[in-house]
Amino acid sequence: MRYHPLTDADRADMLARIGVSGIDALYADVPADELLAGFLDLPKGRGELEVERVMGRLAAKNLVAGSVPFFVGAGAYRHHVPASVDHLIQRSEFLTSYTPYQPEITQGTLQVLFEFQTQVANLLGMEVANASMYDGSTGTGEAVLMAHRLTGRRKAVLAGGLHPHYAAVVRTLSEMAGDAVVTLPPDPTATEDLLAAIDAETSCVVVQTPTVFGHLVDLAAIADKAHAVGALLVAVVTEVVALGAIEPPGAQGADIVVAEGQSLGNPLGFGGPYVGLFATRKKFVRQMPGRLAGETVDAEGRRGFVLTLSTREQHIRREKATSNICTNAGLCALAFSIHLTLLGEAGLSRLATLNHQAAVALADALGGIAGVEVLNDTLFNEFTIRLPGDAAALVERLAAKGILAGVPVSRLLPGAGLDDLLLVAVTETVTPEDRAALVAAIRAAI
Amino acid sequence: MRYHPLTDADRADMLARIGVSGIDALYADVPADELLAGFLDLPKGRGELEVERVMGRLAAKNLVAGSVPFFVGAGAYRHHVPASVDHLIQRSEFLTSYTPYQPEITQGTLQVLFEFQTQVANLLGMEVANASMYDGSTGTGEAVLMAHRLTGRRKAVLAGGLHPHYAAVVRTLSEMAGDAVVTLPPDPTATEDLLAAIDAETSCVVVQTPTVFGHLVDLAAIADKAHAVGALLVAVVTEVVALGAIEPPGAQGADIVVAEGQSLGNPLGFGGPYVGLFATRKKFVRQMPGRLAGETVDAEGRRGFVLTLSTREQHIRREKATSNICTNAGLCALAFSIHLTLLGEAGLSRLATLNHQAAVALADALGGIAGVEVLNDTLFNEFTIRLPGDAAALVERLAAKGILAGVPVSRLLPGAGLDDLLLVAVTETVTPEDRAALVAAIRAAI
Amino acid sequence: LEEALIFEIGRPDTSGVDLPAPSAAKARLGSLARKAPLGLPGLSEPEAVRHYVRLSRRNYSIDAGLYPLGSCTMKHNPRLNEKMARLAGFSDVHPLQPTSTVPGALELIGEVGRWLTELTGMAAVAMSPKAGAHGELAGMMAIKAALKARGLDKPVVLVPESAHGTNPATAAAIGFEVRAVPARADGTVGAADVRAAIDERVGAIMLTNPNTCGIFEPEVAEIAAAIHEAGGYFYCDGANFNAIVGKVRPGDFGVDAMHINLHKTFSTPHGGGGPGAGPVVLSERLAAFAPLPFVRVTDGEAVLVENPEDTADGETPYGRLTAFHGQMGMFTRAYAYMLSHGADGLRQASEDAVLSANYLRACLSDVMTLPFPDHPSMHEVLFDDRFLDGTGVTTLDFAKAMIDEGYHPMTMYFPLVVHGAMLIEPTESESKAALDLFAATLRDLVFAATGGDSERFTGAPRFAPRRRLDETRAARSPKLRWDKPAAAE
Amino acid sequence: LEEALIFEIGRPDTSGVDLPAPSAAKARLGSLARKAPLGLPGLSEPEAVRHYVRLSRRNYSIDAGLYPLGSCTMKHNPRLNEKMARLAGFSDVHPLQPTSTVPGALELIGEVGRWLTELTGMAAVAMSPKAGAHGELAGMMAIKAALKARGLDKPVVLVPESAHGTNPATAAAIGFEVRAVPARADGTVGAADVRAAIDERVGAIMLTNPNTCGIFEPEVAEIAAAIHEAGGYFYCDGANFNAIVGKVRPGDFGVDAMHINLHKTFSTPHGGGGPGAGPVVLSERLAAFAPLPFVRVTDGEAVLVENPEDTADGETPYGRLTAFHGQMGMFTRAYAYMLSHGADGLRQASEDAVLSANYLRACLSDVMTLPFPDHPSMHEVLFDDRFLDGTGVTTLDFAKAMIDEGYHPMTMYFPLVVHGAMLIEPTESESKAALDLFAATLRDLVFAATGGDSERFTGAPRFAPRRRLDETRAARSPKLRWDKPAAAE
Repeated sequence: MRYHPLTDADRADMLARIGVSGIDALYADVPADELLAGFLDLPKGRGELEVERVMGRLAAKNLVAGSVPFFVGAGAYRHHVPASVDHLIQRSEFLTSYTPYQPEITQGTLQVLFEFQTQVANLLGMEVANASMYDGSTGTGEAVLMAHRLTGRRKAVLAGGLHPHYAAVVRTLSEMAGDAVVTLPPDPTATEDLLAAIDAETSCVVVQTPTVFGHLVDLAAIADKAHAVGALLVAVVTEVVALGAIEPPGAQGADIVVAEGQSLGNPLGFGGPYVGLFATRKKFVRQMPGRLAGETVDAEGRRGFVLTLSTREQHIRREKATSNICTNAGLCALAFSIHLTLLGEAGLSRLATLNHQAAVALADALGGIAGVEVLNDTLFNEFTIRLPGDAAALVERLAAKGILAGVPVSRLLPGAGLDDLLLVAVTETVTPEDRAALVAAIRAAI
Repeated sequence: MRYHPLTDADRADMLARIGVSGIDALYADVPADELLAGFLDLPKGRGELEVERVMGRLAAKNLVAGSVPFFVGAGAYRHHVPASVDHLIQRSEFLTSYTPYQPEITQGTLQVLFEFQTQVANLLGMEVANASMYDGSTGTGEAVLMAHRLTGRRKAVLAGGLHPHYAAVVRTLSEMAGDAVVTLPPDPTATEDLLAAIDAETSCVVVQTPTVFGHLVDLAAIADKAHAVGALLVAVVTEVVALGAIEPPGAQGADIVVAEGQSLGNPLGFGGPYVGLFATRKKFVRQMPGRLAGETVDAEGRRGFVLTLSTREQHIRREKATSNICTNAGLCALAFSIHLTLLGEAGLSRLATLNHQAAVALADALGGIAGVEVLNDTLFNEFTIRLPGDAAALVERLAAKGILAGVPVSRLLPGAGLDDLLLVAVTETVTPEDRAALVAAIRAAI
Repeated sequence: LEEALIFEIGRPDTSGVDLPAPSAAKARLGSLARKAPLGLPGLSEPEAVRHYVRLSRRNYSIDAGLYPLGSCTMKHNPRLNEKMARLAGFSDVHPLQPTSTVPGALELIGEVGRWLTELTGMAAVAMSPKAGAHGELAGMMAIKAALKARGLDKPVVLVPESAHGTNPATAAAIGFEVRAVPARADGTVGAADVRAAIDERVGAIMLTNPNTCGIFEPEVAEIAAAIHEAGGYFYCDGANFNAIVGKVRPGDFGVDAMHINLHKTFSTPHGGGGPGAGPVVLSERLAAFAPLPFVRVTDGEAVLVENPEDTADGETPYGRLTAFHGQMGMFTRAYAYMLSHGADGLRQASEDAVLSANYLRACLSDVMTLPFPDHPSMHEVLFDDRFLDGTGVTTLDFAKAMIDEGYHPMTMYFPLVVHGAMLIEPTESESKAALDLFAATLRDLVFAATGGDSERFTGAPRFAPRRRLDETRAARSPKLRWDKPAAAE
Repeated sequence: LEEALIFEIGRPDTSGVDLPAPSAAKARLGSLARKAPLGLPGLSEPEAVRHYVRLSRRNYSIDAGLYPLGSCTMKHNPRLNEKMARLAGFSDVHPLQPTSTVPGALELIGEVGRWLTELTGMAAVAMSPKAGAHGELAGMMAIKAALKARGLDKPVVLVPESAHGTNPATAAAIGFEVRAVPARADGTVGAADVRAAIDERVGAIMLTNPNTCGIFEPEVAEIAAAIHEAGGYFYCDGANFNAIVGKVRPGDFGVDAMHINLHKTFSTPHGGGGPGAGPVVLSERLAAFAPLPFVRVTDGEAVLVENPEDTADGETPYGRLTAFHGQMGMFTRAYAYMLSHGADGLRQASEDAVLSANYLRACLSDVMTLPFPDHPSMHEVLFDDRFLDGTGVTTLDFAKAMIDEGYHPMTMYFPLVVHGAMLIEPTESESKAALDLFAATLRDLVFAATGGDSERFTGAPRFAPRRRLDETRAARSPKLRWDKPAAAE
């Protein structure tokens, strides 16, 4: 087997050195009747060529986003990633290194994490960030738990614009832990009265901006109300490219900001792996979950980096840890950081503007179709339209014609009576021809 | 521009430091009327996304070998290359390093070349090999020149089984240098009397095995005749995988062996870059063209490698150099060497056997079609068939149906009266289904 | 050579990405258009490539050397897997595309699940957990949901002292009380001790098997029986599954839930700390409680079940763990690994891992001290620091001295049940020559330590990008981000 | 750490490639089936990956640092180009597929050719040469063919003393006689000297412009006129074309043939010594003689001309240079580079390269010695070793000391017309900060040398994978391959 360096002769020598007659002697603690006699009912090993054939056939069954006009978003966005990003993250020294427990020989990973933390904090407008979470949704769950710890309260309020999957993740975790969650109804028109839902038992209010329906949210008033009653504002961003164009949540009073970082550096990948961004105020840092890289010096006084504040973590505090999370999304965080370094402030701003202008142009064009209503006054690169019929059915029809038109709200909120709503996302990878194709197809289909 | 680190502010500072008012002051030696005023009639720069679109469209116009039943060979072969090969050759330290002029900081490249030289020598059955040539065809040209230098004669004899392109390359070089070349007629049936063409004026006889028509050649008798008259035998191999199954030319008396190394580690790539292998006897090494890595020691006595015997080369000997070649095919040689290291002797033998058996099976099947004649008694993974009509036309018809059936001999030898001959190659990447498809298609088409 | 931070070399107006100029179209950002700069430096592409290449060269990696981190399983990461993960049909599909456009992706998830359940002898699998600890959470949630569905108030979870810290942290995170089970002198957990700890309030036990001392728990079947008899569930931490794949099935020794670290057992890259993937396999007793979303395969057709509305009879998912369907990019890598190995290769991998660990044990046990000599090791061998007694050399010093010999140290100070633990896991990816050289190097170090050359250890590392780093200082006055230095006027 | 040779660690029966077992079918190899083992070692994949990763870490590279090798043009290699070259539509097509199945590939070759002729102001291009020296050969062959076609017996080629060694080697290889033209004291070639060297036997001149001293030949147009008046041709070595792209066109100063090193000017990777690509552009006077194969573009359609039978009126190719159509993989990379830069970016690249070289010159000329101070430098600046006089430090020592500072040395002892030449080419890929640091480091070294610290130089390098290597020994008793050591009994 190509991955196994030991030869049969090596194996015999090694068994002899150990002083046993066969490999099963080393499995002596396994009850004899449980030791499998033959092979399991699975195929035998295959060469690369055969594996590529099997997997190539599976891959070929899927409709590739880049091969069609593509408007699917709702928490994952198709952006162009520079070729150097994928090249660099495949460097052996990044790809095949472990969590940097031995800082003297993992300064590469540690400096990247330190830079990542600073980039994330600046991007979100916060003071400190951790070295990444699994993704935005689990990060949101962790943010709620952190708010509980900080406030001593156990009731979270989830805005109606929060991604339904994120809300579900928070609810699952909270229900299991016995905490309370108030989930406001879906808010496709951005008209809910969130302030009224915040009371003196509220540990935190969780608000996404842009919302899952694409509306931009002015967080300042929400932060004021939350703070007035001793609660925290948790802001959620699922499309970080928006932060090239809009005020960062930190500047609007958020106490914890969670974001999905996939848009930078990471492919759609059918949902993962992604990278969660997590930032907060400096005074809350010891209640923040996740890994942290910090600056220090070595025995010769040179600057260096280490994992730090690990006393918060499960391998020291066990059942009193801030969370059970053991790893971060190292390689995805690296991809994010490289992409953001390549963009820089000027590039991110321009990228955001291109996204926004393309989305506005498409919203205007779709709004011009008789029977189609655009629900957004404000938007970044995604918006909601009301169709004269079932959105999911339309999406299927267009998919059959080679256009991926967006996410029907019923996919995220079945049974919510929102079956005529469609989320439409537009990034820099969408061409004017793609947009025209969508407009024509919808016009023809309804 | 993303590749240019200098900002306009940097440029202004630098011009000030130099003490000139503008960049064109540095072009003062260019006659003013020749300095271009505006931009040339070419497009402006584009981002990655746009470049990928342009090139993706061009790429999509070509019929990809791996997407169809594929039987094209005649000097370039489609083998499966392990994924680790392409990963490793893209390591920054290999990809973006120069010719190892500073051996202390290029031991990586130098050790690879030393290992490559040994692998090549062993594979070809020779004593020493150089650090690679551009490709097999130019290497053949260099071999003839080397034979001229060694024998003091200037007449090469080219066997009728030599790839017509290789023969053309030798003729071009020889005609320009005023040397003589005798090219025997094409020999699709392996019946020529090569020995008769060798005389006392012959510097070398150039014999390919397997021939371009796929026949294996017993070199021993040719070597004997050549040596008897003071000529050298130059053996040419265009499919090195064959050497996993057949006697190496070195064991049959060849004095110089040239091979195309593309089959290992390198993609078809529409013809290049490939890698030429070049090996000879130790006593001829100072007349061998090309770079050489050699072993030595450093100031502390540790083993190390350097480029050596450079006194043969053009940067020292100028017009008396062994050849004008300045670079080798470094990265392609690296790919070759890694692939061969992964295969090892056992893997190469098995790979050769798989190729051979698949080719034999297809030859038998095609030979079973009424009107089709297989011209080969012996073969490795390629053979020649005679069709009842024009082979090129058949290839076109099958290509339109999504089968790439092989190389019509008329493509290589137009006007030679061999328009009914087709070269068919089979490697391990061809499935039994592919072979069946070809048989059925030819049966249906004739 | 030092490498500055991007904040020290970057410029806000420099970009390594060329984008077309936007038009002057009107924005629809309401009052929320950004007002202030963010403070994000940019680098041109050549600068960025050089920065990250240089940083990478300060990392140790499997590709560059033996990486014997016990319990972390640093085995070879095949490049084929990276290539397969990048096929556009997997990497460039959106989790919310119509499922009719992604049958191959769903089929792959179903296939990986089938391999996992077959290899573990379990009934079902939840694919969406994002890492091992997340899989633990998913499994323990399933147990909690099952207890609730059966109307049982059993809020206590037994956790052996030798458990990985995530076990108690996970149990606590979802409101279980943690009760410790002592370890026995031979490094294993006794069925009698477990029985003694069980009362009516105990709903589950979390056990790692092979355990964190590198031993297959000989009484695991009795322990499973004990917890089952008490109406509870057996959570098995699958971190060390790689020792027994194809040799014994966790389902056969009574496991109800077990997460699988795809990055350990099935070799998806560790990437400097992630991403991982932690599918959790479930027994018949827990299968109904698998969280959303999951892939249901019926008659060869893979269907994605995303919402409670989509469930079939008998499916009672307890909720959703994460936004989408799991770590697809890791599934593709793991599947390539599974197909490449096959049933035969996977068993061989386990056997070679165990063989290599025991070989190192045989090569070293005369000079290093084994806390638990009575059981064979599985895929990792645990030493303690008694052999360093009186040398003035600590486990940490010993580890740092290994760096100077060109090796990544083994796992130190874990598991906690042993003083000065050193846990060595060579994996199946090392040649015998590499193992021999490693053993010889360790022997030399031991002789140096016992021979009085303590300076070689306390001053280590010397031949690394950094000398010993001051971790205390980092924790005492945390500096967690770069700040613009005050202008030096 | 040392890294053994594959022959020392590999085994003939080990393979890192899994292949299905062959059947027992009968072979058709006649009497030629292989009889003896070849002696090829195999490594498993983990061992092979580690071997090559470790070896790579002993290389210097552009990605890791400034690489100021004059005349070699070590500029940034964009990764986009690597990605484009690997598109299956380019990498997985066969050169002998029916041309009807590869229109995109032919179009790309045509497009690269169009850019090259437009940028150089020439009439035609031969794309098939495999590297710069091969392009030289192709160009000089075209000149020889043209002389022959015109019935002229002009067997002499003028080559300046400062030329790269490939120039005389190329001319000699195809039977030309080489006649040297002296260099002037200011580092340039004088039109008067050229006129003086021309007689009726002179058929061509080979000139590098910008020349090997880094100077644009001020009298190049007069030189071209002189050779044209004599009925000869002007071959321009295009090695330094990267200084003038978009600034001036070789066709405008009278060039008849010029090869273009795609790896220098258009940034295809150097790869440790290749592969390169050396298309040669030809003037109207030589266009008819372009070798086979070539791509003819008519009305936007690209046609491959492979054989004399396919030629059109007026096409008189002199033969074939190589088996197939040229270095396609390099064309795709160069085309991605061209499209990315555009006309504006290419000119900027030239200007930045020239600016950076002159900036270094300004930063260093007070402490190092300029042999030719009277002309501005182009993309590279030439120093000589007069500043080391009396220090006991040679140019070679100085170069090796740069290694200890983390830099690849500049080109040394070339061109030969200057004693102890040091030719520095920073390229356009370096930031100002990188140039400043480099200049400061060189200044420090100069002060160390002139300050008497010669040991720092003669003992260098100290901080490299190897100390100074014994090149004399390597050449005197060449060891060019590994041989099995005699058994040590």
